Formats: sequence, C-alpha cells, structure tokens
Amino acid sequence: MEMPYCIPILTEQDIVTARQMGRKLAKDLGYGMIFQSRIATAISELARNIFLYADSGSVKINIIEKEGKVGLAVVAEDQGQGIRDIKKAMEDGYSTSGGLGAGLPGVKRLMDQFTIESQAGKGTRVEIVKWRD
Amino acid sequence: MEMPYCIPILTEQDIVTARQMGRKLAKDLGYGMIFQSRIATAISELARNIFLYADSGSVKINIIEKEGKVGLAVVAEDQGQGIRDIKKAMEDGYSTSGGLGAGLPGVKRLMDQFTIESQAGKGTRVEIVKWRD
Amino acid sequence: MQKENLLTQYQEILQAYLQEGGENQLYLGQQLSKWLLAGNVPPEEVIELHLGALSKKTEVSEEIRASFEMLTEIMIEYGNAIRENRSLRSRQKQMESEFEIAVAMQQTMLPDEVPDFPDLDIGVVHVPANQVSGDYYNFVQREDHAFSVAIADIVGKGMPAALCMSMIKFAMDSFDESSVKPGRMLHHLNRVVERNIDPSMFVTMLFGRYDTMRHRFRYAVAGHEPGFLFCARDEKFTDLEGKGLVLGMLPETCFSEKEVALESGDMLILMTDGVVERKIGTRYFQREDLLPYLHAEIGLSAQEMADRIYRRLLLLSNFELQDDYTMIIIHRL
Amino acid sequence: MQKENLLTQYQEILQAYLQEGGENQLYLGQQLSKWLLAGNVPPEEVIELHLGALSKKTEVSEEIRASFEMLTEIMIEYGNAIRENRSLRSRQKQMESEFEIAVAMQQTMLPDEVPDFPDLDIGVVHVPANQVSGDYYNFVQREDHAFSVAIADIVGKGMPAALCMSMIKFAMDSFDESSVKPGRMLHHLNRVVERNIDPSMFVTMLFGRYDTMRHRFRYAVAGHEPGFLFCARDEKFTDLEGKGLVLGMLPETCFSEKEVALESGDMLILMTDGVVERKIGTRYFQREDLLPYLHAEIGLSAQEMADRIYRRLLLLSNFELQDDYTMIIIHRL
Ligand SMILES: [Mn+2]
Ligand SMILES: [Mn+2]
Ligand SMILES: [Mn+2]
Ligand SMILES: [Mn+2]
Repeated sequence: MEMPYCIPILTEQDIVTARQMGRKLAKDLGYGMIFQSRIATAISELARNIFLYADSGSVKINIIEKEGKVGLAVVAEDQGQGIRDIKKAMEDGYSTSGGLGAGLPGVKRLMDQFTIESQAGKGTRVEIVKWRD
Repeated sequence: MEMPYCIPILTEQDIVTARQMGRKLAKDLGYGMIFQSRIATAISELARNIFLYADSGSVKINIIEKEGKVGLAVVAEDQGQGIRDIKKAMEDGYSTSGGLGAGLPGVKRLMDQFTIESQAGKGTRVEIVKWRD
Repeated sequence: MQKENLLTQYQEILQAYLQEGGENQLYLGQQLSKWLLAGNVPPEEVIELHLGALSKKTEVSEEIRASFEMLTEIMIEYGNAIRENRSLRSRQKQMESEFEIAVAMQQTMLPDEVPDFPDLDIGVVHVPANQVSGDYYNFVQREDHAFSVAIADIVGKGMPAALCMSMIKFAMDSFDESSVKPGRMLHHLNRVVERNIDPSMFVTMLFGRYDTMRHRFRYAVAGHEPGFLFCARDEKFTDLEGKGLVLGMLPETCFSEKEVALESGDMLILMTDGVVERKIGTRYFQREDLLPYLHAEIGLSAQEMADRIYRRLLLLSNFELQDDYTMIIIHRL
Repeated sequence: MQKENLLTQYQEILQAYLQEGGENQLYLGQQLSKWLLAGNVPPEEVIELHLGALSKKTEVSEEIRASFEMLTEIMIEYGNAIRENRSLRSRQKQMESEFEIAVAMQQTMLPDEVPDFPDLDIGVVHVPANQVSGDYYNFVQREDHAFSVAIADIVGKGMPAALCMSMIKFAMDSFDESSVKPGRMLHHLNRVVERNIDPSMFVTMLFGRYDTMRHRFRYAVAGHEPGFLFCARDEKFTDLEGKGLVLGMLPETCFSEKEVALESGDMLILMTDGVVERKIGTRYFQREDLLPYLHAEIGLSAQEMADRIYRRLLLLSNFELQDDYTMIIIHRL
C-alpha cells in the first residue's frame, strides 16, 4: 500500500486542495467525470465539516486494493467536539438543518462504504471508500 | 373570451398534438422555454391518462384573463371509469404506482390552479391554470 | 429497462430531435425521463448522457464541454436530493403500514352492533375525516332493561388520539358498577384522562343511560356538542342541554345529570361537532341549518335516516369531510 | 438569497471556470448548488440558468441550443421528484410529531415510582430501542402487605405496540379483584388481548404478587423470558420457571402459578428478552453469559445494580440496543 496523501484542513483553501487531490487521484485511477466529481463532492463535505466545526483535522486520501479491486479511500479526522447523536446525524432531513454532520447521509449514498466514529469532546473520524467498477 | 382549442384524445398522436398546441399557445403568450415545457408536460400527463384509461375524451386549451392577468387554462375531460379515490390519487407515492390518475400530484405542483372532479363510472374532469407572471 | 438501453434510447431521441425537431421527440423524451427516474439514473448521469449523445451528433467546443463539468458538479447535489427521496418514500411506507394496523385496531374498539330492544330503533354513522379517527362512540349493556351510550370527540388527531381512545374504551369497560350513573362515569373518565394525557389534549363527551322500561334518557355532558330530542307530537327538535367541563382539564370535576322522557315516536339525536362543522363555499354551516336536513328524513328507519343525512351533508360540502363525523339516532317506536 | 442573485452568481462562477478552470470554481459551484436547492430552484431552471450563462460567454450553436430543449423536458420530471421531496418531508415531520406525543403518552403509562416497603429494595431499568417502546412494566398495590408486578414484551413495534400497551395497562387497572391471583390476571389479560388485537400480534408477560409478610413471590408466566431467583446463602441464580402460552394466541388459556420464597439477602430479577438478545461481534450472547454480569454487581443497591448491568451490557454490544430493554430487581434486605 502506498503512503496516503494527507491534507491538513485549516483554511477554506485546504478544502479546495483536498477536493482537487481527490479528483486527480480518481482521474489517475481511470474514473469517469461523474465519479471524479462525486469523490470531490464527498471530500468537500467532510473537509467542510472539519473547517466549520473543528479547530483542526485532516483529510487522507489513499489508493487501496482488495481482492483484485482498486478503489479510493478517504479518511477525514478531527479533534473537534464530536457528534452527539450519530444516529440522528445519519437520518435524512437532519442533513439540511446545517450544523455538524450535515450532508453525511448524502456522502454515504455517494460512496460504496461509509464508517463513522465519534466521541463527544474527542472528535470524529469518517472513512469512505469508492471502488472502481 | 376566445373559443378554446379542442383536441379529442383517441390515439397517442393526439397526445403529441395537444402538447404541441399547449406549447404554441404558451409561446404566443410570451412564456419562456421552461414554462412552455411545463405546460406541455402537464397536458401530456392529462392526455395520457385519457388515452390509457378512458375510451374517449378531450383536451381543451384556452387563453384566459382575470383581473388584468393573462393565463393558460387546460381542461381534460373523459367519459371513463372515473377515479375511485381522488384523495388517494392526489397523494404522493401513488403517482409512481402507475394506473389511472398517476402523475396528478406532479401536474398539480407544476400549475397555479388545479381542480379535479371524478365520478365512478361517469368520467373525470381536470382543470389546470397557469398564470403569466 | 437496462441502463445501457436507456442510454441508447436517449441518444436516438436526441439525435432525431436535433435532425427534425418536433413535439414527437419531446414527448418520447418525457416518457424516457420516467424510465430514467424509475431506473435510478441520477441527474448528474443524465447530464453525462446528454453530453455524450450531443458529441456524437455535432461539434462540441472545449468551452462548452468544460461548462458541463460545472453542471455536473451542481447536479450531484440535486442527485442527493433525489436519492434522499427514495429513502423518505420507504420510511413513509413503513410509517403508513403502522398507521394501517392502528386503524384496524381502532375498528375493533367500536361496538359490533347496536343494542337490540323491541321498541327501540337505533342507527349509527361514524366516518373518520382521515385514516385515524378522533371520534368515538360506545354502547355498554350491563342491565336487562337499560343500556349506556357514550359519544366522544378527542381534541387532537392521529395516533395520539387513537391512544387516548383506547384508554377511554378500557377505562369505560373497567368502570365496575352495574348500574352506571352518567355523572359518575364522566367523573371517573375525567380522572383517567387527566392523569394519563398530555395537558394539551382533552376529550368532549356525552354519556347517557337509556332506561328501556320507563323510556327515560339520563345523561351528563362534558363540553360536548349538544344533541337533539325530537318530539313527535309537535314535530320539534330541542337541544339536549347540559354543561360540564371537557375531560382532562381539571383533576376533580363534577358533572350534573339531566333527564328527558321519550314518548312513542320521539327520537334522540347524538352527534359530534363534525356533523355541524362544514364550510359551504365561503359560508360556515350553522347548527340551526341542520334542522331542515333532520326534518326531511323523518319517517325512515333510524339507520336509513342517519345514512341519508350524512350523504346530503357531504354533498353540501363538496364531498369533503373537515372533521370526523359521528351521529347516533335512537328512535322510540 | 434571491433567485436573481443566484442567477448572477451562477453566471460569475461559470464564466470564471470557463476562463481559468480550476477546483476553486467547482467548489463554489457546489456551495451554490446547496443555495439553489434551498431556494427551491428546480433542476429544469438550472438547465436554463446554465444555457443563459453559457450564451453570454461563448457561441452556442442552434443545434446545441435545441439539445437543451430536450434536456429541459427530461429535467422537468426530475424536478417533479424534487418537488415531491418537499411534501414528503413535511408529511414525515408531521408523522414524527405524532410519534413524539405518543412517546410522551407512553411515558405516563409507566409507574412513577416503585413500591415502598422497609425490608425491600427495588430497582428498575427500562430503555426503548427506538422511540416507541414495546416493553412494559407495572406495579399495582391494592393491599397493605402485598404488591403486584407485571413485566411484558409486546411482539410488534412502534405505534401498534403502543396501542396494545395502553390496552394492557387499562385492562390491568380494571381487574376488579382486591387480591390478585397471577393465573387469573393472565387469564383475564389474555382474553382482552385476544379479543382486541390483530392475530399477528401477541404479548409475553410475567405477572406476580409479592407477599411482603411471608416474603413469597407467586407468579405466572405467558411465554415470557424467565427471570432469576438469587439465593444469597449459596450465591446462586436459578431460573424462575413457568410455562404458559403467550397472550393473544388462544381465547381460553390457563396459566399455572408457581411460588418461591425469599430469605434475607435473596433477590428476584425480572426482565424482557431484550436484556439477553445482543450480538457481540459475530457471536450471539446467551442467557448463561448474563450470570457473571449479575454476580459482579451484587452488594450494590437494587437500582445501582440494574444501572450498572445495563451500562456494561450496552458497552458489550457497542452501544447498540437491538431490542427494548427492561430489568426489575427486587431485593429482600
Ligand atoms: Mn376530533
Ligand atoms: Mn370534532
Ligand atoms: Mn418487543
Ligand atoms: Mn423483546
């Protein structure tokens, strides 16, 4: 496994950098325009949550392989306040309310895999994977 | 008030004719592309319901005026079996089930006014109005 | 239909439209869009489809191609909304099936039949405005020569009203005195409702006991729409008066009892406010407006009379029921 | 944001993107798309917006312009789905608020406090897996030196379970014998459930009467998860055995009674199957696996013990509750 790309998220420009990196890797892997955009969109949501609601955090992007399949894995991690009610944050309708965790159901539906861990006061970790068909 | 255009709906080609007539009148009235398409779409749904589920019926299109406003009114009438449960037919979700009355909630939302009358065994009458802003 | 197939179809329709134009192709396009939606093709893929089909037919400049990248970006968000639509629909389906079971359970709370006495004719119409009813009625017979009747309106709708109704039914069934006194019954029910229900919710009720020997109806009222007594001799309807606080307002409430006597041919008409509350055009129906409709059906059986009044009132308000509707007619033959 | 404003913004973003390209503009595009959605701009209008902005920046051929007519046609149908989304959301909100009221009503059906006797210590933990609980428990005290306890699991979830629960509560309250015999109570409840409930639904229950003079617990079981009796002398837990059909299955069912005696220090542990039913990784938790957790907390007060057991079991299943959870501990001091 290669070393992942890691983008610390401190400013809004870092969100753009993370998007760009995701799009580039997706393109290198041979994803079409839509998948490039979807990955950029998903990274954008995760990075924006860090930018808006956590003091610091990072987005790591990695090319992964499993059982002959190639995919893109993204890990967004922060040391923010954490999401109090993950179940609620993953419900539809909540996503439009704004606030921490907004947009997560949309991200989940864009990807093949989605895992989230969050502890109040300790931070949040979201991992997403999109496999190449 | 002018005499309305009247298109009897017997074949699928009549649906197309009704759409075209609606689009043309909308264009004459100065509606933009989207409103032209929306009116054509709404007429299409109503005419298709007649074509699929009633032996005969017609679509009347009329330019109307009220309190200085100009609009397009469409009346779709048939002598079919009628819609048993209008309330149900106007609920979301039902619209995708196919069958008589499918698509009516969508038509209602596209228009400014929507009235429906239906009697079991006697037929259905839908009237829609779209005002020019 | 396969996605591949949809793609090919879109290409064909678009090419034909670019060649000849015409409403025909637009109509086919609309039909196709339903297949696309049903096939879970999100809008961002429609954009891609479109660009692909367009490129096969005509020259697409670099600039226009680039503009489609922006459009795709925008449409992904719209795609999220449409994907959410699917999950909202399935959640709604589940909730609705719960509602349906609740409705079925509610049905079992209503009495199966009306009391049967040789010199009484009883009719009932009970129609909920929505799936779940907030009106309730009940007949209880514990004595040979008397029965009790309750008619109630739960202020509040849907599921909470259904829960409240089941509570009232069982509180009524549990009242363990063989000869029920209406005032005492309301007193008992008031305590149950007050203790167990959200302060914002309350219940109006008329509860009465009909003595079939003496043909006297003794009743008490808790903020409920007054019924009518029809006097056959002078062909007049008078209000079944009675004052009392609605159930669930105060923990201790007293309900005074009234009594009326029925001669042969006389009738009791009990109802909920849903019978009266209707808008006709821009005008509101009044309680007095009801009288001609009642008069018009006298002479029929109690059930036929109740049915016809319901149908005529429904016609009047253009087949719309704004509130739950319940009417009970008790006719001394 | 105004629609006009959104239009201008889209033009600016698209023009900048066509000029310089770059992720910056795409990011702004994504942000804008959220505003467009929030501003109820349907996808067909986005297409129009796009064509308008594009035409200002570059030459758009007649053919490409015509292709946008087809795209608009398609997008109107997608717009219908998104417009439907709004109405689904508002319907869902309404349904959820009904659920919330029902949940609040359910709360009031649970006893406010546990029975108070000088030589007994009682603790309860009751946690619904979802909003609406299908577990129920109740304490009834009609005699000076005895109280009854019921613990039940309604098979079926959500609103129908809530309705069933209210029925059981009032059927229990209505049982008009001063000294309750557990077998007779289950017999009574079975008839109520059988008569009033959908055949697909049933209820498991343990009902017992604790005599605080003789410290004997007499109970009957209707298909319910067995409880435990903890014997302090030999520090062992034994099952509170008892067989009986679940409530609601057959109209006439008999429930045999069992009796156990408690010495000082002994404990009764009553529960629903939600205490046992949990998956740990890929393995299912077994009833025997519970015993070390019970043993570990002996010595605490009944409430503390119940609380700690709940927390440790919850941790074990990664904070997920697959079923409603109820545990009652009755400790003879
Ligand atoms: Mn009501
Ligand atoms: Mn009412
Ligand atoms: Mn259960
Ligand atoms: Mn259970």
